[in-house]
Amino acid sequence: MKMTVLALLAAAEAIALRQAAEASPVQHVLVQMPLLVLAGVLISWDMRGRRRVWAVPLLLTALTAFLFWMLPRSVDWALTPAGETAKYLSLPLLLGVPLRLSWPWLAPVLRGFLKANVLSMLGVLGFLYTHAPLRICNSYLVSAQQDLGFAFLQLAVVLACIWAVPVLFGHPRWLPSGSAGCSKCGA
Amino acid sequence: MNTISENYVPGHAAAAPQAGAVKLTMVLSGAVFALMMVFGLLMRAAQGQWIDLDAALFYQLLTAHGAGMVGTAALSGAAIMWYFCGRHLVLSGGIFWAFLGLFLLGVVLILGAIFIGGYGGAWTFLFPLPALSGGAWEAGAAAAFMLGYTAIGVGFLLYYLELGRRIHARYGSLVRALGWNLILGREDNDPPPPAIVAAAAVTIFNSIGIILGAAVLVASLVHLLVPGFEVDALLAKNLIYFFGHVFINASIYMAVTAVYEILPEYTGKPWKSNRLFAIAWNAVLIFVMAVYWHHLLQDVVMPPWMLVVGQLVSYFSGIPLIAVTAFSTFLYVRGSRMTWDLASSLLVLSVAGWSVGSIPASIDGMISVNKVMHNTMWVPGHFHTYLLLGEVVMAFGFMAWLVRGKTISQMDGLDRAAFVTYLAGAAGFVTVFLFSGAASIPRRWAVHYEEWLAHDRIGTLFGGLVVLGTLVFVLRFAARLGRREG
Amino acid sequence: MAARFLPSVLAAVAGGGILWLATDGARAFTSEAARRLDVLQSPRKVPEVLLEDMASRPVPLLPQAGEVVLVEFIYTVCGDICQIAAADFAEIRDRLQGQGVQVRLLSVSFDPERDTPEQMAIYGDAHEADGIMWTIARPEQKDLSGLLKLFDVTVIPDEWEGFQHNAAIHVISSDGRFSAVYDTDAVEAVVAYLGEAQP
Amino acid sequence: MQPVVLIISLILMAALSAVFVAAARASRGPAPGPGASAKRSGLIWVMTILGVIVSVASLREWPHALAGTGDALEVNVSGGQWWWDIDTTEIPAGKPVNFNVTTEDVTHGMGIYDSSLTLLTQVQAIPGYTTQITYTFEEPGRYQILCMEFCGVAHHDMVNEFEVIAAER
Repeated sequence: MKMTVLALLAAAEAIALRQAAEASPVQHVLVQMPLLVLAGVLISWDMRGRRRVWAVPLLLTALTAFLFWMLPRSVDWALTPAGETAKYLSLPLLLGVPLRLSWPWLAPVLRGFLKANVLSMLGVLGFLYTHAPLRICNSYLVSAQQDLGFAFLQLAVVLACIWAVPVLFGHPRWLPSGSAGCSKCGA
Repeated sequence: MNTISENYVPGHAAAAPQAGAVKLTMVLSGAVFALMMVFGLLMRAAQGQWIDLDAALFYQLLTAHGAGMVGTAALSGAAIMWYFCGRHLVLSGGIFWAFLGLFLLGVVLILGAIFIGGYGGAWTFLFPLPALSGGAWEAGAAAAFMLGYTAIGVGFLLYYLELGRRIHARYGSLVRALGWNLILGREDNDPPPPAIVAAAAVTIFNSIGIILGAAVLVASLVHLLVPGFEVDALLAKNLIYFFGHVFINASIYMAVTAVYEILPEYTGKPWKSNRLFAIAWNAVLIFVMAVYWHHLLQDVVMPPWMLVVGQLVSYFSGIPLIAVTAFSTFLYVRGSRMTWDLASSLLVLSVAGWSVGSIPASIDGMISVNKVMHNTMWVPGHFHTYLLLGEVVMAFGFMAWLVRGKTISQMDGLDRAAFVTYLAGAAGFVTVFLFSGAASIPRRWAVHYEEWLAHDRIGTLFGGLVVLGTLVFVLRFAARLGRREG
Repeated sequence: MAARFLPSVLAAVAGGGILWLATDGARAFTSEAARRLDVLQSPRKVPEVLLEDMASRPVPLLPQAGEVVLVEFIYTVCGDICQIAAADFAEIRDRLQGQGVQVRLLSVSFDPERDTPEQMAIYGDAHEADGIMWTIARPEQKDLSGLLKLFDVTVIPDEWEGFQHNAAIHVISSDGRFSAVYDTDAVEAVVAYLGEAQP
Repeated sequence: MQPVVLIISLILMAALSAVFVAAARASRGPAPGPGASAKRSGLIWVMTILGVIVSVASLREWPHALAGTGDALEVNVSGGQWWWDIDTTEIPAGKPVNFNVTTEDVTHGMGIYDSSLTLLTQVQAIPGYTTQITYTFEEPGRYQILCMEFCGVAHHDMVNEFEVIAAER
């Protein structure tokens, strides 16, 4: 119940950002779109993807939706009425929900691989959007395109830190759910 | 759970899961090393005008030699580290097979790109050379080459994810596996053994290298596909050298686990992690990532502080190598009454070659020296010292150790001859390179001037000895493997 | 066994197919590339529209008997990038003048409010547009949005009270169809195209 | 400069090799005594101090420093696959020369060689950037520019030359 409310809040916030999204690609791609995905993740939070068989097809669905919305031309299209509807429907339902349902079933190495890929791809996007001499989206100014490139890079750094810190330093001690450490590891 | 590390029986591959996969990898590595050395020999002979090679073919061989050697050094290093981490961790065999499969897929793509597609843009694929070949190759060939790199990168990423995950599971955190408890003087009743410290450090810096390398690879691929998407040449160069430098260094730092784990069997003194050892490896972790700027010392538009860091770190990364790894080797060997068979001789030689090679490297890392040495033969001179006499020798030592029978307690005549031939050949070969560098001969030139031919011809002769020694090492390894299993 | 993998295979095939379609077969990743590809594959009929030129005379947008029209969308107070594009346009004019190719160059303003005939004349003088082979012209306000839609030109206001738009050279072939788009600096390609169109 | 660098390197490399040979031979000798770790600390200190001295000495004067705009001659060099273009063919000796180096296509390396084929100085030519170095020619004569960064199938043919003439007195 709590999650449903949060999901609705996220969706409402995304819709409230309609004007801002038209004005700035950072708002559009890095705030509104993730909020829509978040809405999908939250709405399906308590669902259980029951069968493991479905994990891979669901992941592939999510990946397809992700790659589709990463295309610069899709970002332009999302500002037309048809594209906007597609965006509001597909990001939660074809990306957020399948991601949430498949994630717990994925092998740890695959999860790590996906995370590493996200970092690399954000790097590529940052690389291209900050330096490409051509306009990538017709609907946005070149300066906004560069802002978006730097935002991709900043996001990559933040995500890298969030994902690396627990692996590097272990589960933080100040978090209550931390286990007793490795006292049982001895011979 | 740590009984394996405490109680392994010297002389037996006691806990060697996936030994078959590792042996197969070493056979492949040995074969590719030999083939790439033949490519190198052909290039030296062509420069000496003993054989006639078309310039386009020369640069294709150059590309294959560079990419092939870096890749194979990393492959053999990865197999060695996997083998020894298997003594301390439970590792998934499936991941290793996936790693090996992706690696071979990458090799096929790269060889196809070079010898079918004609790609000859060097292993460094400096932007925008792959897209501007001047008619020598099509964009498709360059793209296939980069896809080959991508496949290899994915394979390595899986390898490190699995390793990192298992280290994390076993030690709770990577910093503990890096020996931070030892450094900070905290109590640790289960300190990480040297192989794990090395594995933790390499996992961290090479994962970062691969993630950044993938970014520049994909950006270059996008540029090949849609030429309008240009990237900044200097930024691309930074990323390429970061990735390339970290990757080739990782291969040595992975292979050195063979020294840590095998030499104790000969000396009878276990190689243990202590405070200094842990500090050295943590320094390496930082240094490896900060030193790549020494490749860019002549790119004067770089911020000066980066070039200064490049020079300083080039020198100071020699300290953990010489004062810790090399010095410890002296201590372990001294008075040990160890048996000098092929494996132990090669492993001690490898530490020597690696340390000695760091000297011309640090000297070239000085900006004022670099001005007259950069991209001369001095550069292959120094890196062949620590690869041909370092990483490759570690791999050959590991191979010799894998197949040494109980009966082989001393080197037999052929082993001894091969060892001497290889050592003499390699030492002569790299010394000629250094002399050539001091004589201002530029590197990567298909056609040499008359004044330089003497260098090339002497180098070719020494190179021939290296190939000879290598063939004996690799063929005997394969034969002994066959005898055991057959 | 096969049933276990079937959903994954289907999802992979469907996903790949969707991305293939969404990029026109991995050929167009940006909307600009998509527009160019679409125009090449299905040239668009250009309606009869009259423009007003620098001397307040009416000028047809459509090609007259056997000629080809090259259209660039501009606004006259545009800064550096448009000036370079205009210089390239002038170069095309110079290259074609000697060849006897029947071609007309049109710089069409998408800011007819501000770009009065006087204003357009200043721009024309700056680039030596003679008003015959190369004319600066503006549409009536009511035709503007239709034209921009037909040519898929997106105009957005920038931070300095000007505009940014996907600048390009648009070719209207002699059959009255908008049939190709070139970069503003693709002088060679445009000259080659016209050489083929009218040998 | 190159012979000095070569000799220093070879001496250090030979010395370190000799230590390894000695260590290998000592495997039959006595085990290391308790003084080993003190020796190691000494080695670390010596290497650190030596490093600081060499670093400060070699960087105190910035190796890439440019001559001021006033008295230096400006020479523009541009490279492309596979040629060098120099806008000045006669350069006076004894006067600092600022080379402004650009490339039209891929990365190249501009290396200046004297008539005995000794590399005097070099700088990379990077797409989209102008790189600058200063060099003062002491001897009149013919000098060559060779490409130092691999740039494709005719990399080794990317050579041009210029003349340094005696300065007017």
